[in-house]
Amino acid sequence: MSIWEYANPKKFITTTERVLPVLWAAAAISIGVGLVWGFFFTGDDYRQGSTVKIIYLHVPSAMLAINIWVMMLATSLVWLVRRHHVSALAARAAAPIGMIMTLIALATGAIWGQPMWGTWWVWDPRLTSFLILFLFYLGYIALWEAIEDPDTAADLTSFLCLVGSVFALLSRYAVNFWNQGLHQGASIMRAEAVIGTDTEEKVSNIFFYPLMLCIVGFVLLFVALVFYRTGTEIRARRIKALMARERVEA
Amino acid sequence: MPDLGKYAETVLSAYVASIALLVLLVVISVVRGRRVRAEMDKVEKRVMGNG
Amino acid sequence: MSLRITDLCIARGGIPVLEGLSFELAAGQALILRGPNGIGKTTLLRTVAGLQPPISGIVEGGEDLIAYAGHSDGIKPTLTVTENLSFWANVFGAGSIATALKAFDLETLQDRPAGALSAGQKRRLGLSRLLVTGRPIWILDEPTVSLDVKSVAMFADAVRAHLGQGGSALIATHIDLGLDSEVLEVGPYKAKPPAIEDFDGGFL
Amino acid sequence: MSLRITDLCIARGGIPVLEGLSFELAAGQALILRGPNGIGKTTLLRTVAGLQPPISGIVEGGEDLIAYAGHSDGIKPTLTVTENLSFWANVFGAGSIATALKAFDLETLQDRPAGALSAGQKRRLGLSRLLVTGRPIWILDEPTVSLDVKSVAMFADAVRAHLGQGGSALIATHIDLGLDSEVLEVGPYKAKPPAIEDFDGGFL
Amino acid sequence: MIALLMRDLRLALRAGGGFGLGLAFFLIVTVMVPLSVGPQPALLASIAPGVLWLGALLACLLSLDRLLALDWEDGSLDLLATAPLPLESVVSVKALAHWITTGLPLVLAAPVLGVLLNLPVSGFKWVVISLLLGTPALSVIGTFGAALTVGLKRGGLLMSLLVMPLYLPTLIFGAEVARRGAVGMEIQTPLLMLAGISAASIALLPFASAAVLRINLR
Amino acid sequence: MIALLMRDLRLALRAGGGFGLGLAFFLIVTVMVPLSVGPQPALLASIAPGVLWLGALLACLLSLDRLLALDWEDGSLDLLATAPLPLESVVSVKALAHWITTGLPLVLAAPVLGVLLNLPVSGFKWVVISLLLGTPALSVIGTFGAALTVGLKRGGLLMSLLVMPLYLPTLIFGAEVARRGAVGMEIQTPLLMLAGISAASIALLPFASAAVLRINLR
Ligand code: HEM
Ligand SMILES: Nc1ncnc2c1ncn2[C@@H]1O[C@H](COP(=O)(O)OP(=O)(O)OP(=O)(O)O)[C@@H](O)[C@H]1O
Ligand SMILES: Nc1ncnc2c1ncn2[C@@H]1O[C@H](COP(=O)(O)OP(=O)(O)OP(=O)(O)O)[C@@H](O)[C@H]1O
Ligand SMILES: [Mg+2]
Ligand SMILES: [Mg+2]
Repeated sequence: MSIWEYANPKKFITTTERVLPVLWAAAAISIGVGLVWGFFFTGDDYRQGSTVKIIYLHVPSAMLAINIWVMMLATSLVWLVRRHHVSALAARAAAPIGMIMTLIALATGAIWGQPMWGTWWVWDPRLTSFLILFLFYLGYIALWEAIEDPDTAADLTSFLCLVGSVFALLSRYAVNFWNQGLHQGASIMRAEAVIGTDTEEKVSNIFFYPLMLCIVGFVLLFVALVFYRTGTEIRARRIKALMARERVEA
Repeated sequence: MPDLGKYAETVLSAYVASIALLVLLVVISVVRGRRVRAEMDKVEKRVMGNG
Repeated sequence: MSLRITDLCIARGGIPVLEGLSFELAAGQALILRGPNGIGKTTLLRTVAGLQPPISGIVEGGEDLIAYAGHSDGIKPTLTVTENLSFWANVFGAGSIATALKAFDLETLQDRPAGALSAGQKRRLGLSRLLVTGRPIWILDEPTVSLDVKSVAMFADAVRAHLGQGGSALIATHIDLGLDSEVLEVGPYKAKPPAIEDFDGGFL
Repeated sequence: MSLRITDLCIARGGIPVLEGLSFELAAGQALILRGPNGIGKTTLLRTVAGLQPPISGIVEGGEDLIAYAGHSDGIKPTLTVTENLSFWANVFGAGSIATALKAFDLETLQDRPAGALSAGQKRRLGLSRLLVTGRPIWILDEPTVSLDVKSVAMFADAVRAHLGQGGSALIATHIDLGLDSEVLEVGPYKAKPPAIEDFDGGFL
Repeated sequence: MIALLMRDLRLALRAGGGFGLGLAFFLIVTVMVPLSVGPQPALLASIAPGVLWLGALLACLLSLDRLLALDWEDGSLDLLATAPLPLESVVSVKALAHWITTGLPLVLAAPVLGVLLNLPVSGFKWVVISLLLGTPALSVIGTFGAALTVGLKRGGLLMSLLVMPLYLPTLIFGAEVARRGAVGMEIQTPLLMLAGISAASIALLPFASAAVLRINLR
Repeated sequence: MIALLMRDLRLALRAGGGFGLGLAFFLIVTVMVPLSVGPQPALLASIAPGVLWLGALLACLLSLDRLLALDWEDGSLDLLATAPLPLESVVSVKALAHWITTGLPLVLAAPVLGVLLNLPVSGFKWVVISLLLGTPALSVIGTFGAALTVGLKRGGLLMSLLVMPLYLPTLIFGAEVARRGAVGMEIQTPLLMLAGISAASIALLPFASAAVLRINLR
C-alpha cells in the first residue's frame, strides 16, 4: 500500500478522523504533564531564577516554528510535483499554526528578555530572524487568502514558499553577519552564553525531561491540529466545488 | 504553587500569554471546523436532494 | 496547418463547462461559435489559444500559429495608434502596419493617443493588430463589440481577405457577421455535472 | 417630467463633436441614438446625465431623475450579485432587488461573487441596477454589449415595462433592439470645425 | 451613506484583507529600519518616535490608491455622482472608511512596534495620542490627493508625490509631540497645532475633494 | 525584445513621468526623515547610509505595481504570452526596464540626497557602489512579487508584504556595505554577498517569475 493513497481526500479524512482522538488526548496529556512537572516540580536555575521555567514553552514553540515552515516547503513541493490536493491543503492548514508558534516563541522570548537582558527586545540575530520568519508566515497566509481560485492559490503559494525559503535562509546569514558586525551589545553576548551553556548542561540536569515531554507534546498538538485543519480545508474545498456544481446544473 | 521569587510576574505572564495563544488557536480551528462541517452537510443534502 | 480539436473538456473556476468538443478548422475556413451567455465560449477560446490547459482532450496544430484577441485589446492609452500597432508588429516580426491601418480605416487617427479614441475606434485598433501578427489562425472573442454597422462590414472584409490568403478564423459572437461560414452551436456540449461521490480531484 | 435638450453643443477633449442638437424625451417614450463610431454618442449621453458640462445649450428636466449606465458597470468583483445590487438599492433608497433579479434572470447567480460571472452575465447585473434606482429617465450607452439574443430580448422587455410605467429612455446602440421607438441619427449634427481666425475660447 | 460605508468596509475585508495589509506594511517598515541603520539600542530609541510616525504615514499613503481609483475604473464613481448622495458626503465616507481600515489599526499597533524600536516607556502614551489625533487628517488629506489623481492610470506614485508635501505639517507636529513626549518635554503647542490641523482638514477638505472629483469625472 | 524594452521605456516616460516619480519619492522620504527624527547633524550622519538604502528600497517597491499589472489589465500579457517571445525573456525585459526607470535614477540621485543627510564624505562612494550592485536584485525580486500578485485587483499592498521579506537580505548587505564604507571598515564580505545575491537573482528568478505568471494567466 502506497502512502499516496492518503492523498485521496476522502481516505485522508476517514483515516485521520480515526486517529485524531488519540492524538488530541496524547497531546493534551504530554503538554499538561510536561508543563505541570516543569512548573511545579523543578527548581530554579542558579542564575536565571524561576524564569527558567519559561523554557518549557519557549523552546518547543521555537523549534516548531522553524520546522513547520520546513514541512510546508515539503508539502508544497509534493503539490508541485505530484499535484495531490491534500498536500497543498496541508501546507495551508499548517501556516497559521506556524505563525502562532512563532508568535509564542517571540512573546515568551520577549517576556524572558525583560529580566535577563533588561529589555524586551534586542536585535539579536536569532530574534531578528524569527521576526523575519513571522513576516514570511504573514505573507504566505495573506496570499492564500487573497486568491479566489483554489488551484491557482495552491500553485502560487507553493512558489512563494520555495523562493521564500531560499531568501529566509539568506536572511538568517545576513542577520548573523549584520549584528556580529558593528557595535556589539554586551547583553547579547551574555544571552548567547546563556543559551549555549544551557544546552551543554541541560542534557544531564533536571530541566531536561519535562522539556522533552513538552517538546513531544507540542509536536503531537501540531500533528493533531494539522490533521484536523486539513480536514476542514478539504471540506471547504468540497463546499466550493459543490456550489460550483450547482451552478453548472442551473 | 511554587515560590517564583521576584520573577513571578514574568513567568506567569509568559505562561498565560502562551497558553492563551495555544487555546485561541485550538478554539479557532475547532469552531471553523465545526462550521465548515455543518455547512458541507447542508450543501451535500441540498445537492443530493435536487440532483 | 489545420487546427484540430479532439474530445476537448474545459473548465472554468475548477468546474467543467464544456465537454466532448471536437472540430477541425482547415485553412481558408472560418468557424463561428454561438451559445448563450455563460456557456463557456471565452473559456474555450482561451484554451484553444493555449492560455489555459484543458482538463482533457487535445488541441493540435496551433503552436505559434495563433493570434488571439479577447475582450480587452492590450492597447496602451498613452501611446499613439501607430506606436501601439508597430510595437505588436515588431514583437511578431511581421510586416508593415500600413495595410493594417488602411484595412480598419485608422489612417486619420494615426497620431492620436489611443486613450483619446472612442469605444469603437479603440476596438478597430485592437482588431487591426491581427493583421500585423502575420499569424494564420485568428481566434476572436466577440470582436465586433461597440462597432457600428460600417465597421462590422469592414471587419468582415478583413476576415474574408484573411481566409482568401489561406488563413482561418475561430470567432465567438452573438451577432450576424455576414460571413457565410459554418456555425458551431456550443450549447449541446454543456458539461454534465460530475458524480457527487467522486471525492477526489475537484473534490466532487 | 420630460427631458428637454435645446441647441446643445458638446465637446470631447476640447474639440466640439456635436452641435445644434435639440430633442425632447417625454414620459413613456424611448429614443434611440445612432451614429458611426466616434461621432460623439458617449459624450452626448454623459452631458445629458450631467457628468460633463455642455459648451452651450440647455439640458433641462433631468435633475435627480436620471439613471445612467455607461460602458462600465460599477460592479465589484469581490461582492456577490445580491450585495452589489442591494448596495445600489440602498444608495438610491428605492425598493426591492427581487424584481430586478427576476427581470434579468439573475436569481440562480444570486450568491456568486460578481467577479466569477461571464461577460454577458456581468452586463445583465449592470443593467438590473437600473431597476433598483427607481429613476424615471434611463440613459444607456450601448447596453447590449456582450448580450446574447435571449438577453437582448429580456432587456427590451425591461425597457418596454419601464416605458409602460411612464418612464423614458435614451439609448445609444448599434444594433436593433426590437423597440418601436423613434431613432435619432446624430451624424448630421457633427460639429463643423470652427473658423481658424477665431483665436479665442478653444484657441482655434 | 451607511450603505456606502458598509460596502467600503466589506470590500476592504474581502479584497485579501485590506485591514491587515496597511498594518503589515507598518510592521515591515519598522523592522527594516534597524536592519538598515544598525541595531544599536540607544540610536534606535532616539529615532523611534520619528520612525513610528514615518511608518504610519507611509502605510497610510500606500493604501490611498485603492481609495477612489477602483471605484473610478469600474464606473462606480460615475454612478455615485448621479446618485442622490452629495459628492461631499461620498468623499467623507470614503475617508472615514479609509481611516477605520488603515489609521485605526496603525494607532493600535504602534505601541507593539515601539517595543521593537526600544521606545522609552514614557513615549508610548504620546505616540499613541499623537497618532490618534493625526491619522484622521492623513486620511482626509489623502482623499483629496486621491481625488486629484483619480483619472490617471496608475496615478499611485504621482499621488504620493502630491500628497507628501500636504502631509508634512501633520508629520512635523505629530512627530514633535511624540518625540517631546518621549523625553518628557512640554508638548502643548504641537499638540494643539496637530489637533487644529486635523479638525480643519476634516471640516474643509471634503469640499475641495468633491470639487476636484467632479472635475475629474467630466 | 528590444521592441518590448523600448515600449516599456516609452510608456514610463509618457505615463506622467515614470522616470521622475520613483526619484521624487526617494527625495521626499529622505526629506521626511529629518523632519520626523529631528535635525541633529550627528544623528543624521550616523543613520544616513541606512536611510538612503531604505528610501531607495521603498521607491523601488512602490513602482513595482505598474510593472506588470497594467499589462495584465488591458490584456497585453495575454497577447504577449501567445507571441513568439518566451515569457522568461518578457519578464527579464520588464525587470530591466524597471531598473532603468527606477533603480538607475536612484543610484545617480543618492549622492545628492546624501548631502541632505550629512553623509560623511567617505561614505558617498560606497553608497553609490552598493546601490549599483543591489538595485538590480531589487528589480528582479520585485518582478517576481509583481508576477505573483498580478491577478489581484490592487494587489499593491499585498505585493509589498510579500516582497519586503524577500528584499531583506539585499537590504542588510547593501546597507552594511554603505555603513561600513562610511566609517572606513572592511567591506569585502558584505560586498561579495551583495554581488552574489544580485547575480543569483538575475540568473534564476526570471524562471520562477515566468512560471508564476503562466499560472496567473490561465
Ligand atoms: C523574542 C525573543 C526570543 C526569540 C525569538 C528566541 C528564539 C529562540 C530560538 C529560535 C531558539 C532555538 C530553538 C531550537 O531550535 O532549539 C531558542 C532557544 C532558546 N532560547 Fe530563545 N529566543 C528569545 C529570547 C530568549 C531569552 C530572553 C532567553 C533567556 C535568556 C532565551 C533562552 C533560550 C534558551 C535557553 C533556549 C534553548 C537552548 C537552545 O536550544 O539553544 N531566549 N530561542
Ligand atoms: N473567475 C471565474 N470563476 C468561476 N467561474 C467563472 C469565472 N468566470 C466565469 N465563470 C463561469 O464560467 C462559465 C463560462 O464563462 P465564459 O466567460 O467562458 O462564458 P461565455 O460563453 O464567454 O459567456 P459570454 O457570452 O457572457 O461572454 C460561466 O458560467 C461563468 O459564470
Ligand atoms: N479622452 C479623449 N480626448 C480627446 N478626444 C477624445 C477622447 N475620448 C474620445 N475622444 C474623441 O471624441 C469623439 C467622440 O467620442 P465618443 O466616445 O463620444 O464617441 P461615440 O459616438 O460614443 O463612439 P463609439 O460608438 O465608438 O462608442 C471621438 O472622435 C473620439 O475620438
Ligand atoms: Mg465571453
Ligand atoms: Mg461610445
